[in-house]
Amino acid sequence: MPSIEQTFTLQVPSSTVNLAMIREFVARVGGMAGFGENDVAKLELAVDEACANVIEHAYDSDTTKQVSVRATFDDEQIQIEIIDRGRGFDPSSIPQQDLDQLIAQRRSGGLGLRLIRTIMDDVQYQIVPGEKNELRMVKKIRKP
Amino acid sequence: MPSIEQTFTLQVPSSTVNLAMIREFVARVGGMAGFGENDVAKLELAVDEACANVIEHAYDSDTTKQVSVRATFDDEQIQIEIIDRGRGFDPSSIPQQDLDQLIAQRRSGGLGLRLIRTIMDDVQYQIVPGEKNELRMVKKIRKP
Amino acid sequence: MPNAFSVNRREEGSVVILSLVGFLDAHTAPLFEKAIGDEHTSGRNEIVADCAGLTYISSAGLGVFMSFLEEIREAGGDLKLAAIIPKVYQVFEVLGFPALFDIAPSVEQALVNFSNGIRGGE
Amino acid sequence: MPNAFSVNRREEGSVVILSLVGFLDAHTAPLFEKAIGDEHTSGRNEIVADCAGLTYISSAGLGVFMSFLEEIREAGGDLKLAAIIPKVYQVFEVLGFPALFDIAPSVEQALVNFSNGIRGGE
Ligand SMILES: Nc1ncnc2c1ncn2[C@@H]1O[C@H](COP(=O)(O)OP(=O)(O)O)[C@@H](O)[C@H]1O
Ligand SMILES: Nc1ncnc2c1ncn2[C@@H]1O[C@H](COP(=O)(O)OP(=O)(O)O)[C@@H](O)[C@H]1O
Repeated sequence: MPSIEQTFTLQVPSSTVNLAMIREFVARVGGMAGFGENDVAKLELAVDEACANVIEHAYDSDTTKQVSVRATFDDEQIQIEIIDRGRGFDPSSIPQQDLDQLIAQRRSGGLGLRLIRTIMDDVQYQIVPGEKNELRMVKKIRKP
Repeated sequence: MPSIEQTFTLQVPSSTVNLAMIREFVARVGGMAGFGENDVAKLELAVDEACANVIEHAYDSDTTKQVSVRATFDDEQIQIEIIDRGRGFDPSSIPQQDLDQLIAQRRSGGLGLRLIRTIMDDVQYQIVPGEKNELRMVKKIRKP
Repeated sequence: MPNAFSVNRREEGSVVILSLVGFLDAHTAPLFEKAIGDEHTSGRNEIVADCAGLTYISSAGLGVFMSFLEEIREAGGDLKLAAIIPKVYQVFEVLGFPALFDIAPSVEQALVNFSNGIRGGE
Repeated sequence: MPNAFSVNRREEGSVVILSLVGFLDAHTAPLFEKAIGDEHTSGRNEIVADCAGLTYISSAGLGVFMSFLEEIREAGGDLKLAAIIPKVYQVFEVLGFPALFDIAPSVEQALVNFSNGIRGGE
């Protein structure tokens, strides 16, 4: 049987209240793609982190803006793209700090990108500030 | 407080298996818009009917095609657009048959458009066959 | 999963009770169509659709009821509905089903109606 | 609703137990931040986060634990976690929380650890 590709897209206003809806969307698509319960939970988390970053950093919590989540899967992998038209950033400029350093600095953030990179098998940013910023993440489907 | 408009979009492959996901989406957005439980159930039904028509009639169950559902609401109403690029049709040419006639003819269909028109306050088709067919439906939010 | 649907079958004397559970939409209607079709084909025409577990119905599900009613009645039987929850009942109601179908508040009542020869829409 | 979240508070001797229920994400984290902040401000620095009802956590929720740990320990107290369900625990684990926080299997054990002066990451 040839592997048929399926694409699902969700676009919502840039507000953290919509993260729950984004997670539900990812859970449903991840389940259809064939991921088990634990991997679905991880996918939800990675997409939540990426969208929370867009909402808070790319759009500075401007709820008139839109966040897009596009998920495409076949038999082998799921690719999830998070698209915004906000400020953008240089991912290579973000230092990866250890947890004990963050705690010593009383930081409440700085773990999102690490979670995304830990969960997903491939993570790529394509940033064109103010025009179109795209985070493309891939996770392979491990058959039981 | 000025009424802020919010837009949510879901796009899925044209397959009846995705109707459940479309209903979940509508339920969530309808709830955010302020509809009560019964009206949310009606919204789910109207959108399900419209999307089932697109899947079965506009696209002849070709699952490589996409169905879009776009919901915009403010304090007063929700507008839901169902968009396809399939065959299209002339809504005015569809006779409204009564239930007893349909039963006498052993028909299993013919109730969808009636349900949509009964549930929604305004229903408009803009059909450009093969290019872009749009069903725009509006339901007013009745405050308790 | 809000697209889960199943039909469970049991008999009560000459009557077949089909219990519908879950979401009856364009995706799941063929399952219900087959279940009713199988009864009709095998000559069982006294059928109660127990809707207590039916949480959603769209016109594709309503269509199954519509398309079999005449044949089943012509064969001397009836297709009765029972125990529909209010949220689902409002859909039947909007389309005028109560005038044409025998809709009973419980499966027990539907069985009583069968023994009394009661039909809907008469 | 998968964005519902609440914090329930109770005391056990000198220890405050905050029970987290629901989804702790970037939307709901400020609620939890306020709950812990209120304890710290009022001088209550022996805190157990009872996570038995916590069904989801993202880095925004983890950040609340991170940002208060030092201050609470400097004030002579501790912020302990208890009864984390496996699905949520895997997130704490991936980020190395078990090396730095005292994570107990139950609230009772966290209370015992408080009376024995046990901290995490030592
Ligand atoms: N989509 C984005 N747009 C703009 N800046 C971002 C984006 N994602 C991450 N960043 C930047 O990278 C930093 C680290 O992100 P992250 O690891 O998720 O931690 P946090 O969001 O908690 O600060 C952010 O503080 C922000 O400066
Ligand atoms: N989106 C659509 N694209 C093409 N044809 C449609 C569409 N919607 C409805 N139709 C036509 O209108 C008819 C009536 O639709 P409806 O009342 O929903 O009943 P049913 O779909 O059960 O036949 C359909 O049989 C079909 O021919």
